Amino acid sequence: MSSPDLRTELCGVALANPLVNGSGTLDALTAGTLGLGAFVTKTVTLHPREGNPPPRIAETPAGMVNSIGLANPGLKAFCAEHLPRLGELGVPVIASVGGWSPSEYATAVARLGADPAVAAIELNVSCPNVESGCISIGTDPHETRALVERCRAETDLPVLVKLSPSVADVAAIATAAAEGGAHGLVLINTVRGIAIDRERLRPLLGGGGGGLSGPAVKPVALHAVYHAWAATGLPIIGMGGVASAQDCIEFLAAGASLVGIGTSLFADPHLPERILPELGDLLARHGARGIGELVGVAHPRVSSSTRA
Amino acid sequence: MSSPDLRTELCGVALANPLVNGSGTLDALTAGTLGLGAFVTKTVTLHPREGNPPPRIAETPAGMVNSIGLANPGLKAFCAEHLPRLGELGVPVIASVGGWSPSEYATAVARLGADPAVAAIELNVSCPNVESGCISIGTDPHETRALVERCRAETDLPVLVKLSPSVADVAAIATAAAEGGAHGLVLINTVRGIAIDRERLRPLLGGGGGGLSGPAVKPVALHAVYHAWAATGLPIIGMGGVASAQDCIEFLAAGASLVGIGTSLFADPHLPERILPELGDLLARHGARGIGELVGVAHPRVSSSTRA
Amino acid sequence: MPPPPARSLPVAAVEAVGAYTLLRLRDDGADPGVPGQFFMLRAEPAPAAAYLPRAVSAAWAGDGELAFLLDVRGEGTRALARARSVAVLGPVGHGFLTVPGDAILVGGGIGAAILPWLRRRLAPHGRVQTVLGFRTPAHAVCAGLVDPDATVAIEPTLVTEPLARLLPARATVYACGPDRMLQAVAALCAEHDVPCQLAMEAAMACGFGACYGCAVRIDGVWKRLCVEGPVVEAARVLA
Amino acid sequence: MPPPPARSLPVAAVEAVGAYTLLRLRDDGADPGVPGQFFMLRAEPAPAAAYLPRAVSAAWAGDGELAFLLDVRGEGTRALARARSVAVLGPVGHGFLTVPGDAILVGGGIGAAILPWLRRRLAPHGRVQTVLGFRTPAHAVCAGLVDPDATVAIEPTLVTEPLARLLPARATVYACGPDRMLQAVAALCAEHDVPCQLAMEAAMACGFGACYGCAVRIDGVWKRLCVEGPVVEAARVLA
Ligand SMILES: Cc1cc2nc3c(=O)[nH]c(=O)nc-3n(C[C@H](O)[C@H](O)[C@H](O)COP(=O)(O)OP(=O)(O)OC[C@H]3O[C@@H](n4cnc5c(N)ncnc54)[C@H](O)[C@@H]3O)c2cc1C
Ligand SMILES: Cc1cc2nc3c(=O)[nH]c(=O)nc-3n(C[C@H](O)[C@H](O)[C@H](O)COP(=O)(O)OP(=O)(O)OC[C@H]3O[C@@H](n4cnc5c(N)ncnc54)[C@H](O)[C@@H]3O)c2cc1C
Ligand SMILES: Cc1cc2nc3c(=O)[nH]c(=O)nc-3n(C[C@H](O)[C@H](O)[C@H](O)COP(=O)(O)O)c2cc1C
Ligand SMILES: Cc1cc2nc3c(=O)[nH]c(=O)nc-3n(C[C@H](O)[C@H](O)[C@H](O)COP(=O)(O)O)c2cc1C
Ligand code: FES
Ligand code: FES
Repeated sequence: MSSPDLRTELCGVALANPLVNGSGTLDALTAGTLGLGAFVTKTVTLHPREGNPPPRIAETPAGMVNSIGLANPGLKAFCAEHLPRLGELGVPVIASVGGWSPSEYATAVARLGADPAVAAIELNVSCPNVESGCISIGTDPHETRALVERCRAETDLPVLVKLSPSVADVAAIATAAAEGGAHGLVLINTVRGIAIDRERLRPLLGGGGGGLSGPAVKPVALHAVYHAWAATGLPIIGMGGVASAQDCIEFLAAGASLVGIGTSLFADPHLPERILPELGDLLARHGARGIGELVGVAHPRVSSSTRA
Repeated sequence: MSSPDLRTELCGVALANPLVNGSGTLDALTAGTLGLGAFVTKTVTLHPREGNPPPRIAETPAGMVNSIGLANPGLKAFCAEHLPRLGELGVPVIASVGGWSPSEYATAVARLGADPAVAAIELNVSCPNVESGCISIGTDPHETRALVERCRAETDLPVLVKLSPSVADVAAIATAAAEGGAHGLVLINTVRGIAIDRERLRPLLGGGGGGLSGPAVKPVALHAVYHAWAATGLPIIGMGGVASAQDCIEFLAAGASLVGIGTSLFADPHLPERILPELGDLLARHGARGIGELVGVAHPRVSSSTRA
Repeated sequence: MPPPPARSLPVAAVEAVGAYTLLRLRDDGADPGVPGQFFMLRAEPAPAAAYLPRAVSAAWAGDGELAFLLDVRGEGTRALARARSVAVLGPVGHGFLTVPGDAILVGGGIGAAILPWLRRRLAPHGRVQTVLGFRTPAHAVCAGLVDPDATVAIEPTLVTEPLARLLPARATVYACGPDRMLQAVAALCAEHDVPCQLAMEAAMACGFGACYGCAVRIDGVWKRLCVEGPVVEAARVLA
Repeated sequence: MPPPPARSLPVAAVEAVGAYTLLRLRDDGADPGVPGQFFMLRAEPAPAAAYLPRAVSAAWAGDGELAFLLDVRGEGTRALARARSVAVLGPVGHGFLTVPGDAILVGGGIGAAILPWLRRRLAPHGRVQTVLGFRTPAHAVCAGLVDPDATVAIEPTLVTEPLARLLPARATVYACGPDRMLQAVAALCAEHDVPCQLAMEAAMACGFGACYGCAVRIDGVWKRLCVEGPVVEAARVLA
């Protein structure tokens, strides 16, 4: 059998391979695209944000908690200074959007959706590091549905919705996003968590609370992807603790079409280069000729040559 | 300064030290009480349960997912065969109760609450490994409040409520439990998660889904304890990833009065013996003469000598 | 009922035995228990991917050494094969009941790891014959550790073939290996009314009855293998 | 703009230098960058408690060796001090701008780690004076690695005392140490109009601009220290 083909697509956007970065975990203008199939921007908000005071990160067992606070230059500067150069990266650019009201989201989606450098929109309704705003929307099915409908109306590009695992029923939120017209889902954002300062015995991070990421959250992410896919069947960018080709296979099986890497890029920016060849080998071992053949095979109703 | 006193109490129950096991993570009749200040039983249900088919556990980065399925002999056999021997352990026994309906809980609480071997009741409304029943109750404030009210009426013993972190707003559930008359809270139960079988690419565990525990979940547990305590001020047994004396201090600071250990007992049943002396040293280093002085110090409104 | 004893033992040597790995710990002379019991081993420090210990039965114990034959396949065994010291909990569980008289040892794959020590214990009390099955000749190399005169079957030949030739016999069968093999061995022994003890496997988190993870069908219900076994009379598990 | 180069280097030696630890890696001859740049180091395999790499500046590089002076205080540095091989990412960030002419090196605590290599680079271009401050004599032992003629202040005496005696001077000040010390040094230099470069610290997850974790107040706003620094002109950070 010829070695498997890693090329794939998401909502009509063609990718050379199924790996992407997690939003906010790579600055492609500083470090390049690391061999990823697409680049996801850090979440952009209508107005510039300085972000939270330090410390912004704390290490935890097999992971970290962060409270960056959506530091970003704001829509205007982002479009003027960053987008043009991102357009020259040579990989599709997915623009992540955050906000404090549906109209803030809508404004950003309209502007970014009209920019030739952008291939798809990711609505971040799940950032745990900002008191109100996006995070609260992503925990309420009605608000989520309404926001997605509103944003869909602002652009012809595929609209993906990034969800939080810190809810009682992620399938319900995923379903609401689907009803709102989402073309795809992105799971998971960080899991709500905090770190305590060893010395002062106070919350360590400048932002107070934070979000947990890294290998520690992998089982939580697989659970969210599995149930969101079962509930909606929408294409999913699955992420949360991915650190190996084996992890990628598990996310595909759970229902992901693309796989995102965040925290593990911090530990090793060359990880994607190492994962890609291994991923080809694993696909072959499971008798798959392409990525698509493994998507969702962990689910009862999907039958596949890879089933034991 | 004389070395700190590890003796403490919870809802009027005196303990030699603030460490307990997590329910379902120690069989004291097989391995003893490991030097813990109290013993928490595995969750008992009205009817016997065989538990889920294997595999029931899978290892994950810095943790594990389990799907034991509340295997237990049922109320009758538990009271007849286990309780009398548990009564001779020499430490207070906290009986964990689960069920599929308020009346199942109530029956078990009435029986266990009347047994001289039991010092307190723990209502498990957060077990992620059983399709319906307890877990669903613990995600709904109204059901939680009603269940606690009902069980309070069945016994004079302190009633603790064990909550799941897999909800959008743990403070709301904690508040509902407090309104229902809970004397204390226990957080966290396992975080919802799954493991995928590397070979067959299907859910690995016999029970399908599972619960994540171990050091991986520590930041999630600290977050839940911090917010549950801020919302209710109730005494809390804090657990989730505890593996060191330093971890214990962090849980106390977040608002826990006692600290539970589960998964890390599997890795080392002698851990409590090693933690206790270190805990005394750490208390002293933070200028505390007893456990109580550190409870909740991470919160703004609490002032304490240990604040930097 | 105190918890099982724990200690940290330095690694004296790590040697390849064909496809398997022999982990030799410098022993501190504590009671090693009996063949068939097992230990929970944890590399120090434990890597993130193997926070929990691994259940491993001693290949032999004595002369200041505690030795384990490992099938290094995942993170835990890999970490053990690289460790400078190992946290050892145990011995735990119920080992083999050494019945006076002749014996037949049956091993499948890494199941052979448990037999060298058992054979030393049985040899004085009667004739001991050994049949072993392996996936490849590289895996079969360890047969020499168990019994220089062992009969070795390499797949596609199954260990039950040479075993069948030895039955019926007035002997006790002691078997360790993959589940399907144990079921076949148990069936053969039942057929010929030969007493048979099986050393079984299950995913274990604790090894001392705390996690209820090691459920195995025993006497028709799910029981904790680390408490009831890992050595169980064949009759109790025959499907 | 490719990502920083990565390699795995074997540990040649680990030596105690008073209260600190010298980690000597066998170098593969790749470009070590310039003094003040840093590397992200990760023990192989990385323990659960230190999944992320640690930012560490080279004490010196060359002659087939890449050396780091470590203040072993937490899990990451502890794992590095025990490792057999280390994953090395870098060099990353902006190092010191070596200005021709006289120089004054100021180090506080483990901040001294960065100075030996810098001193070797500066020595040919002018007179180099060194003032170092430490918590205890045991920490001061490493002064010898930096400059045998260094002036050493032990707490309660602060390094700014001997520094003040050297100012004003027609020299460039290069400083590394805890934040409070750097602020004091910057203030002194500003007072005397002496150009001053500070090597700063922040909690870092990535070291190459990806995580936005290393925020430091530069030019009055939060900037990524791993991108703007870690060496920054004093004027840009003066509070
Ligand atoms: C540019 C640069 C150069 C450096 N050069 C050197 C050098 O040459 N030598 C050297 O020894 N060090 C150096 N450091 C510092 C080094 O990176 C830190 O010492 C290291 O991160 C500490 O790691 P550790 O494993 O010892 O401690 P750890 O405490 O295990 O690691 C620090 C981590 O712990 C967490 N943490 C920190 N403080 C607390 C707290 N109070 N409560 C809870 N969690 C906390 C943070 O998440 C942080 O990432 C440098 C740092 C930078 C930025
Ligand atoms: C009583 C007893 C005695 C034993 N004696 C020996 C011995 O002498 N020598 C020996 O080599 N082994 C022995 N074993 C087996 C040994 O415990 C296992 O080989 C070991 O657990 C495998 O660990 P690992 O780190 O190599 O593999 P890993 O795969 O890292 O560890 C196994 C863990 O991975 C998970 N896992 C397993 N299968 C899958 C899957 N398909 N998908 C996803 N996750 C999975 C499970 O959580 C399991 O805990 C014994 C086991 C028992 C119960
Ligand atoms: C430092 C940091 C910053 C992040 N910033 C964003 C962000 O701006 N927008 C967003 O949607 N997700 C953000 N995330 C979440 C990641 O994109 C990803 O969903 C999460 O970290 C889980 O993946 P991982 O475990 O591989 O890191 C951030 C994560 C980290 C660790
Ligand atoms: C194998 C296993 C079985 C458990 N069984 C129960 C149970 O029966 N009832 C319950 O309330 N919690 C149960 N728990 C949850 C633990 O009591 C504890 O809340 C959780 O594991 C977090 O603590 P840890 O990270 O220290 O393990 C179980 C956990 C594990 C790992
Ligand atoms: S391995 Fe934990 S109960 Fe048997
Ligand atoms: S350390 Fe990650 S951006 Fe600076």
